[in-house]
Amino acid sequence: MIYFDHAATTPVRSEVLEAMLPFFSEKFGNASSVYKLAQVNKKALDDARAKVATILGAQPNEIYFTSGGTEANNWALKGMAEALRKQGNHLITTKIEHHAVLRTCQYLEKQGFEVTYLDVDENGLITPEQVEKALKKETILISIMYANNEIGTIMPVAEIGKIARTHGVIFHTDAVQAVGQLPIDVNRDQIDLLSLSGHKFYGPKGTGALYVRRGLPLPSLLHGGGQERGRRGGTENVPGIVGLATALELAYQDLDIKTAKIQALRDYMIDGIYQRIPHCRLNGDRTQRLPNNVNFSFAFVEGESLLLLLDLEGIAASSGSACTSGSLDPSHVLLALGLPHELAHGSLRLTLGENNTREEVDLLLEKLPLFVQRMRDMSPLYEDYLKQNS
Amino acid sequence: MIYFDHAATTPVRSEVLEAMLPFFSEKFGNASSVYKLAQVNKKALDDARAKVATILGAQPNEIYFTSGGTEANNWALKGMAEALRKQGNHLITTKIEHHAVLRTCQYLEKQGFEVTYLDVDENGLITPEQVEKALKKETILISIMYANNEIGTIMPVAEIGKIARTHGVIFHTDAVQAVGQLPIDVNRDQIDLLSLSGHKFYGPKGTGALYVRRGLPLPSLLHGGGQERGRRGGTENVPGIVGLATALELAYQDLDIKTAKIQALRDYMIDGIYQRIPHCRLNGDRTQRLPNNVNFSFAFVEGESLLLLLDLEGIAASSGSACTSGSLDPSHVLLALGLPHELAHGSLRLTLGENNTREEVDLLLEKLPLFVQRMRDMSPLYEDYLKQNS
Amino acid sequence: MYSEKVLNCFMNPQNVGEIQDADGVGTVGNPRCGDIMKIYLKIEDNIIRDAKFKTFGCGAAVATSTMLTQMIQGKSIDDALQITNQDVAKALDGLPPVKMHCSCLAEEALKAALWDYAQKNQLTIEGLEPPKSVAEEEHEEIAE
Amino acid sequence: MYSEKVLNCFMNPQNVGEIQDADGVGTVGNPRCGDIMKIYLKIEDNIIRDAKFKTFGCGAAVATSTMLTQMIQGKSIDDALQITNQDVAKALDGLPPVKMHCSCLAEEALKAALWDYAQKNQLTIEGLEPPKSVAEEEHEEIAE
Ligand SMILES: Cc1ncc(COP(=O)(O)O)c(C=O)c1O
Ligand SMILES: Cc1ncc(COP(=O)(O)O)c(C=O)c1O
Repeated sequence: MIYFDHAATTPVRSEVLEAMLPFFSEKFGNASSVYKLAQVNKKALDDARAKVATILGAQPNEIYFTSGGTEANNWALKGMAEALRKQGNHLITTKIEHHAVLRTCQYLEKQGFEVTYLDVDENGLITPEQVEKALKKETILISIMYANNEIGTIMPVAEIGKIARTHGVIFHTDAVQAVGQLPIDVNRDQIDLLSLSGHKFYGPKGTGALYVRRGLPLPSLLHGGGQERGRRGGTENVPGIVGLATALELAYQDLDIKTAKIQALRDYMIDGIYQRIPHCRLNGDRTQRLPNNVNFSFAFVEGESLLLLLDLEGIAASSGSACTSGSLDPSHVLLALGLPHELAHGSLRLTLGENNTREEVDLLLEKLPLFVQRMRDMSPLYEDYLKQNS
Repeated sequence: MIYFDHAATTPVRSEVLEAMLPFFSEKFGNASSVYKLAQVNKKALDDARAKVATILGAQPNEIYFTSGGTEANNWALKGMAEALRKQGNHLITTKIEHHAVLRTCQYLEKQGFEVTYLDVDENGLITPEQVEKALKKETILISIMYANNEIGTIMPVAEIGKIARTHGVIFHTDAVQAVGQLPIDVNRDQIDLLSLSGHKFYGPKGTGALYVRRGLPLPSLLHGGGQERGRRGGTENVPGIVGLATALELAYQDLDIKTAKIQALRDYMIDGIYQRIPHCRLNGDRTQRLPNNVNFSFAFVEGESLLLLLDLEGIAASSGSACTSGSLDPSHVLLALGLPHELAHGSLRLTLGENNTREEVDLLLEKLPLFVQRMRDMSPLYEDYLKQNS
Repeated sequence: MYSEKVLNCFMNPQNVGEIQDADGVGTVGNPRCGDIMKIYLKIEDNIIRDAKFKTFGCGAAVATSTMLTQMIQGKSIDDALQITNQDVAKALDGLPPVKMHCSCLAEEALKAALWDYAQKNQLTIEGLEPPKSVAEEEHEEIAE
Repeated sequence: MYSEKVLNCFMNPQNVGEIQDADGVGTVGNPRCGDIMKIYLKIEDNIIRDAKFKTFGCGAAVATSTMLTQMIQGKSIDDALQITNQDVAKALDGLPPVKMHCSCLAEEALKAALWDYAQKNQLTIEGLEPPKSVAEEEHEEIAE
């Protein structure tokens, strides 16, 4: 099996699983209990929190563990909106956020908030000036993703952070795709809230964290016991949290070397596809791009059919984002780039991981042109195109 | 180590961990992806959902996986309140709910809802009549726990369900402590929403589920991708969900036999404590009680000091509930029983599990009287008592 | 998520192609929904002698196109019109719920092709209504 | 969560008990907060000759009682008054944040006992204020 879908999820690294294992059945105590059994767990939690904080350039007491990126995003947006409602009701985000942000914004609109969804250019980028222009005196929150999950575009986060700080507006970033791949520093980038998700960097599913700058009045999203310093109820998922922190630490070990390798493979793949397949388009900026992301649209061809052909050849990839592949809507991200519907339906996302090899990419480059041609031969759109151009 | 704190959390059963393991690193796909790798995960999810449904007497499409009991409770209460706001703004609950329900109710009060907190009697029970009396035409939701986490009292759920149904009011029950110990049937008991949590029945932490009767208009709490039939965003925690379902199934294997054993041990412990220690009180109803729960107040003695002494002897127990043990407040549950503050502070909860033995209980019965006496000898309250009665 | 039969029909599609002197051609769907199906029919003596298709779409769309064109070969027009989308889906051992619309598309494409045949030959075919939109959408120009 | 020292003072408490003919007795805390501390002092020539305690409370309360009574033995009243709750906590290698109030209780109990001594002997002790409430709360009757 060749796995080119690391943006959807990643396998748990063996060192990570090993770090988690003792906490399932042996050191299983409730981290909030007083007895010794539980102190091991409390310590494991503290260590994990410290590790995550270090990686982000934050303080341990600014890290809150959640059940994933989705909860972190929901919490940041709904929480700040609730807390700052008296100061204003306007939020700024982009058209290409993950659904965990977009649908939360839509929910907030129903609660009386006004949301500006910034347009992106044809490469999936926004400019800091767009953010500045969108600011109003009612603006209470800017939520702009660090890097896009479909097309890999990296947003100008530091500049946005600066604008937000200058205007006294809170800045949240969904860094679910960036964390583990890009060096992050919440102070350098003047980020006030940051979401991350464990399973995107070889950690366990169902784990995540929200960085909350000290002093921010973020109310709870999950009310309950006094866990997470009273801000997030629920018995702590100790094995999961230990796994997340271990995975995060490992992700940033030799990051430069890993990035160089993956990026070279990415560029090899992009060049190879361009050379071998006519009528195609790389989606997302060529350079402001995650090191592991390749996303192409192939004219006249629908994306899922390519996925199926690749799958039958043992190659796992995706079209649009994993969580919407059950739906029939074309990617809102690709539509936001200005792509016509056929192309928005015809995209293929290939996201690389540490263990992918050149041989695997070579196999893809051998098969993909055949598959695209095969689907084109079946396509009434291609037929039309050939007739018009003959 | 003797572990008498199964109400706080339980170790993951070895069969459960075994069932989970393949899904971390090997079958790690995103359950929402289209390729084959992910189909294994989708099937694992479907199987898990079917298992949970069977145990509860529900349909698979009525089960939604969450990150724990806290999320399930928050979702049920906030979701139904939001959905039914136009019909009314009144909720009914009890004074002895878990904080995940109580604090959510307090949050809803701030949002303009009115909440009736029913009193309990000195044994921690409410009567169906109390519920019926509390109903108003604005009542939209009754949320009453199946069994209490501190004192083990089992509420008259079936009767409450009947009243709710008769009056067309939605009925939610926090069954986090009941599931795994008591036979549950959402149809028999006319329950509309039911919360459960994996780590209370030898499943993994950070997993839970909400049963939602078909047709209920429950909006999302976590907005995001289309997971859980569009109602709960977030990449599915496949290993966790598989673990939860496996643990649940195992919990209900030979339940009668296990219950008989644990209950006998519980009664042995209760009788032993009563025989050996004067000035003590069993908290919670003697018969309408979870098979594994023992909760005593010892006059003149503060609870944490007993915990410490037990801990130093290798016996893990709790005082109040685990999640609030970091706080200084006396148990709201014990106060609701009408206990004076000294007794509310002096409680010891011992909750049994499948693997506890009579020898372990014997050791407790040997040590506990000494420890209680030791603390009494140090207590100014005991001094006063002796003086008054000499 | 797909049955073996669907995968099989997708991997080994039958009747792909054009019929140059088709007696009826029907195109349904639009790029917005991600599926376009075009069916060509050769009809003689009220009998469908040949059927071919071109499809832009997902695996289910290709599979239903294959299945439908196979099912109608050699059938009379009246018999072909009896075939419902359910029949096509059933012949494929079922389709995932989100893909059921592909089978509808196939049924509609057939009807559109028969309507085209009827129009060209000024016939009235019992029970056949004009298709809601015969490729009413403009296909946006596709850039490289 | 507790330091070794706290655990040690809890497990091996020193100076537990009453002083029958105490020169000063102070009780602070109340059952609502879960801690009651009672300190007995034997004072001669302005020197604390003996100190004992009874405490209803958590591990930290017992440990701070032990530590405080040890620290003040043999000290002059003035020196004893210099001891702050921070000193007691420090001598225990620290206390968890939620337990810091136990050390305050110890400081207050000492002051209450000294106040009682001053009252009984009609003395004025520099810097000593009347305790906010000497066991002002009624202890509810404890039923079996
Ligand atoms: C009755 C009850 N409800 C809810 C919860 C919360 O469950 P969790 O900690 O899994 O979120 C618990 C346990 O902590 C509980 O005992
Ligand atoms: C950019 C982005 N945000 C949020 C999420 C949601 O994370 P999770 O599925 O862990 O809840 C994802 C991935 O699914 C993502 O790619």
